[in-house]
Amino acid sequence: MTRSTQLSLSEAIATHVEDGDVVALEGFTHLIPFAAGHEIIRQGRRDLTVVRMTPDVIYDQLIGMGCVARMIFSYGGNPGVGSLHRMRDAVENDWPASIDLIEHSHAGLANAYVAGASRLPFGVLKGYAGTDLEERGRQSGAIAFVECPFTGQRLSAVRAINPDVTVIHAQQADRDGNVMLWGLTGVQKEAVLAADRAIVTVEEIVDELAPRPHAIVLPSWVVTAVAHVPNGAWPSYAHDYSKRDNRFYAAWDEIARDRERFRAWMEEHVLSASGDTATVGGEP
Amino acid sequence: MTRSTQLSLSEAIATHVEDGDVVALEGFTHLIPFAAGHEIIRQGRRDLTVVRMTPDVIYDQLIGMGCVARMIFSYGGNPGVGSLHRMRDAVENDWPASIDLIEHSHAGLANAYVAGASRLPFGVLKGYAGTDLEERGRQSGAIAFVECPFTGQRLSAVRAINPDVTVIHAQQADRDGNVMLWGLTGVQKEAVLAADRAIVTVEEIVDELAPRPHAIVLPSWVVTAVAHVPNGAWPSYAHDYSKRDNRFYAAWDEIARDRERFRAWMEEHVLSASGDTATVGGEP
Amino acid sequence: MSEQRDGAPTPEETMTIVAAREVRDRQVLLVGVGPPNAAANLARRLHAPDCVLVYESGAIEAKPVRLPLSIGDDDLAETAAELVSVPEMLNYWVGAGRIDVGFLGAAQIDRFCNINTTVIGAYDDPKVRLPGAGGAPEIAAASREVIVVVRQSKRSFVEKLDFVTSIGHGDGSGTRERLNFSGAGPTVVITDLGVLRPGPDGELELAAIHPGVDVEQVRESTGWPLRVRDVVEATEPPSERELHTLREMRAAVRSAA
Amino acid sequence: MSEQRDGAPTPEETMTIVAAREVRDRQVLLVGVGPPNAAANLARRLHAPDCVLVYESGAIEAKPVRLPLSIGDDDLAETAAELVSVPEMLNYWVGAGRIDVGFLGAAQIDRFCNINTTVIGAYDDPKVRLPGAGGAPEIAAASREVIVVVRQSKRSFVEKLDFVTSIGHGDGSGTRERLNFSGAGPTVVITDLGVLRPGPDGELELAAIHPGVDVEQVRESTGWPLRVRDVVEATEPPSERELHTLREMRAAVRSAA
Repeated sequence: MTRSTQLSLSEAIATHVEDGDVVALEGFTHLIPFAAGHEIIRQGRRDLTVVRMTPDVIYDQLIGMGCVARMIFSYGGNPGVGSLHRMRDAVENDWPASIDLIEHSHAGLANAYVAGASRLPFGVLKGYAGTDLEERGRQSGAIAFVECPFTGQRLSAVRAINPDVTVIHAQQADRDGNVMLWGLTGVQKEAVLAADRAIVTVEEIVDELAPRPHAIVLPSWVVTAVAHVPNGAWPSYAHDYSKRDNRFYAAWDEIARDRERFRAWMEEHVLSASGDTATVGGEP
Repeated sequence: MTRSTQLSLSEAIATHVEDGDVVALEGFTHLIPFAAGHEIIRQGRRDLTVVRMTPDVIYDQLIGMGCVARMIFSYGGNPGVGSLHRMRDAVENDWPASIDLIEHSHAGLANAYVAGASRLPFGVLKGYAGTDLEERGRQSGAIAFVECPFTGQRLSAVRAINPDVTVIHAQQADRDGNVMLWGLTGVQKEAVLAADRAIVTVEEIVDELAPRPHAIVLPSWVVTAVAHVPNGAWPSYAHDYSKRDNRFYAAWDEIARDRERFRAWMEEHVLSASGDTATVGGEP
Repeated sequence: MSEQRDGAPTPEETMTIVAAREVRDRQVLLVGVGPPNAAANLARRLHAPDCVLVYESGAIEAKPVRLPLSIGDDDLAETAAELVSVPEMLNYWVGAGRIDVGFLGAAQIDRFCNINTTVIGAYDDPKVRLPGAGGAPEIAAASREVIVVVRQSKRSFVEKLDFVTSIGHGDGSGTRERLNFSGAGPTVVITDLGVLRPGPDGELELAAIHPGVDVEQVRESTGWPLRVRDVVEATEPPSERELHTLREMRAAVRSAA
Repeated sequence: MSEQRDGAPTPEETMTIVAAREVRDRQVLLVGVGPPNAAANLARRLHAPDCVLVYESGAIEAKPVRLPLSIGDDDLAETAAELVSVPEMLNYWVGAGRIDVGFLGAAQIDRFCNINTTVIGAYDDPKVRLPGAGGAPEIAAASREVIVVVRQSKRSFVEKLDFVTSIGHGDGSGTRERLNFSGAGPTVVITDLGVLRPGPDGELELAAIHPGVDVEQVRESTGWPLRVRDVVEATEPPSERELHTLREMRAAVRSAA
């Protein structure tokens, strides 16, 4: 086993995220790795296949900045607000470029990660039957039928997802590179274990990870790189470290509606920022 | 939803375990529900299909007392000691009666519970290929082949297990019947969620379940009955409440080797005991 | 979200309050964002104090003090009886059929309660790209009942969906049974105009109209020839208590945000 | 378990110590009960302080102070970096191939390292009913390497297994590749007589003999015509330190039990 290395965020992205990679930035409504996404944008990665259950504002930004060739997802909205306008502009008007979509339900994508983490080629679920998602998924090769060998029941299979690199944000790492996250931990364990490489940004480096309720620990030897990025989830949040910036999520609706305003915001707050700290409080 | 009812152990078994039921008493190397097993023996249940990853001494006792018609399992040894002599006597010599065996690997049985908890008809895994377990499982209808619809890879499928009743032992329940267990939590969540009914014996009834590390909570509405049985896991243990009685596990080897000695032990320590408290410290 | 602080209920407020009334105490509710979230939390503050709120983010028996703005609010994590991973939530809880009532919204709905939340227009060249499925297909398939909350218009109540994201009652010929769905499917559709319920074949029938709405208006807001029950009930107007509680709940969110 | 407190090593002690020597530092070990447990914990106390112990019961990076008597000891739970459920352990950790070295025992082993832990005799009318598979089939399939620890005799080293519980190298014709197994399979078999390693086709070859054992004795304890390497090494005798550490470890368990 090889333990993870502590790197700066810019080094971690430069070393472990390449053009054309399948990249999952996970965090379900909590601990979304925004700072790492911004560094991917700053380093100008292209032709990425990005995977996320809820693309959220972070993938709206990656898409609008032209990093994305294809997106695998299950819910592409601005939670509690409405549309992701940059995603819509790419899909509806090919701006700044067209993107391919492979879409799942939450259960479909979660089980694709579970299969990936188990190193199985597919996962099984009951959903999809009768929907156009199933039809589309069959065309894209993401969804298929499978028959229960015991009951003959027809179920849905989803192709496993094994990202080249998964990026997550966590509350803590210790000096050996073990990682702990807590609160709503979403699908992060599966996304990390399904990937070839895993980058974790953390709020804090601590001497010891004290066991606590509702926490998961990812041992150092399933993590590739740890980067210390306080507030690296903004405008999402890190339970016990920060609050979700609901105002920014609402404000993003206006920023992202307009191509020029979007570009200007990204220029000011992301492109001209340092590569190793989080963008925080960038509301205009 | 219906919340669980607090019953005495004897009421819980009398009400919810019937002759001929598929019964899972789970607890992987920890929190094994011995007291509940003893009450099933005292109440003279017959023709049970018993399910457990590690039958352990508790199923050795159920088998030796003639409660069992069939056993679904993955490892039938006395952990750290050797054989389960009552299980061997039943299989090798049909004493006190013959039992059918359906056997899995740990991964096979765990995934059969996972499928059961998900209400899917089967689970998928990579193991079994090439073994005689696969061949036996195909004959008994527990194991089958399934082909990955994406890669064509041949995998193993296991038939879901949905017990009529699952019985577990936990550290705490609150007055609403919510249950908390911690430490090594094994496959108990899956076994409870796969079952039609769930009985939980607990060390303690508390006013409030305080969140703690490595704990799982089973909400009252997935539990049927809670019975307060301190030490209900003896000679297994309940983390933070008791220690595993390693001496008894070693002593069991001698007790169970001999039919008469086994009967005498059961008579003295189980059959003649009260139905509502645990058998503890019954080493001869 | 309504900005009304006092005065008569807005159509959106009536819709939310009528949806809340459909919740019975001690039910297990799967709650998303938007009107369903408001309806479930309103019911919990009114007649269903012991209903159990489950959020797809992994919070089981959350007891949020404030109306959550997203399903990932830290308030949900802090007040939940248990937190589970997202795969566990979707497999062991939602998919396994442990939800009594799932709430769904819709961009388009058809007469058999099938739902589109994916695209308006052609999939490959959409007029409007919508967020997509989320948890809706499994909620629709596996929850014991589904309550749909959607504003009614010819644009949303359509003859034919542009995309079938989630199955309600299929084509009305026993689709759910054929597909092995364990839940009953949509049992009620609540709009800003009235209440529709599926008939024996699963086709929606107008069952009640809200105060100030007439049947003709509902017909005109429906993209197919609407079935109307012989007796159409009049929705009980929102009470002072219902309206006050809803507005207080929302005001608390706005002041905190 | 040996009751020896001082004096020369027993064959069982030599077997355990030689097994411990196969462990390299920083490897991830899946540990069961019996000799593998002793070997892994011995290696950790000697030359592999940073090896990672994983137990099927769900303990990851356990650092037991005492030699565990069962894989469910509370000491494992209390010292582990993480505890996971049994299904997660088997699917995400063992099945996914995250184990560097799996240790297996055997009631019967054949020349291609296939293993029987299920029955002696006919399955339906067995002479001896053994415990069964446990985690062995997946450990054998998915671990990067497998170390088999087993006492050698004609009863255990057999021409043909009574039951194939776990696959080693199949029939020696590329079975593992055909079955899509991700791990290399058994790379060494350590007995109380010597060390056997598979040749290029997977058939076991005698590679080393322990002190006081000769090649003929090993042949006579093998139920098939044993391949013997041109150069058979002599096992380095257990050192004072190895023997002392093993005995101390076991004495601590006995006094605590």
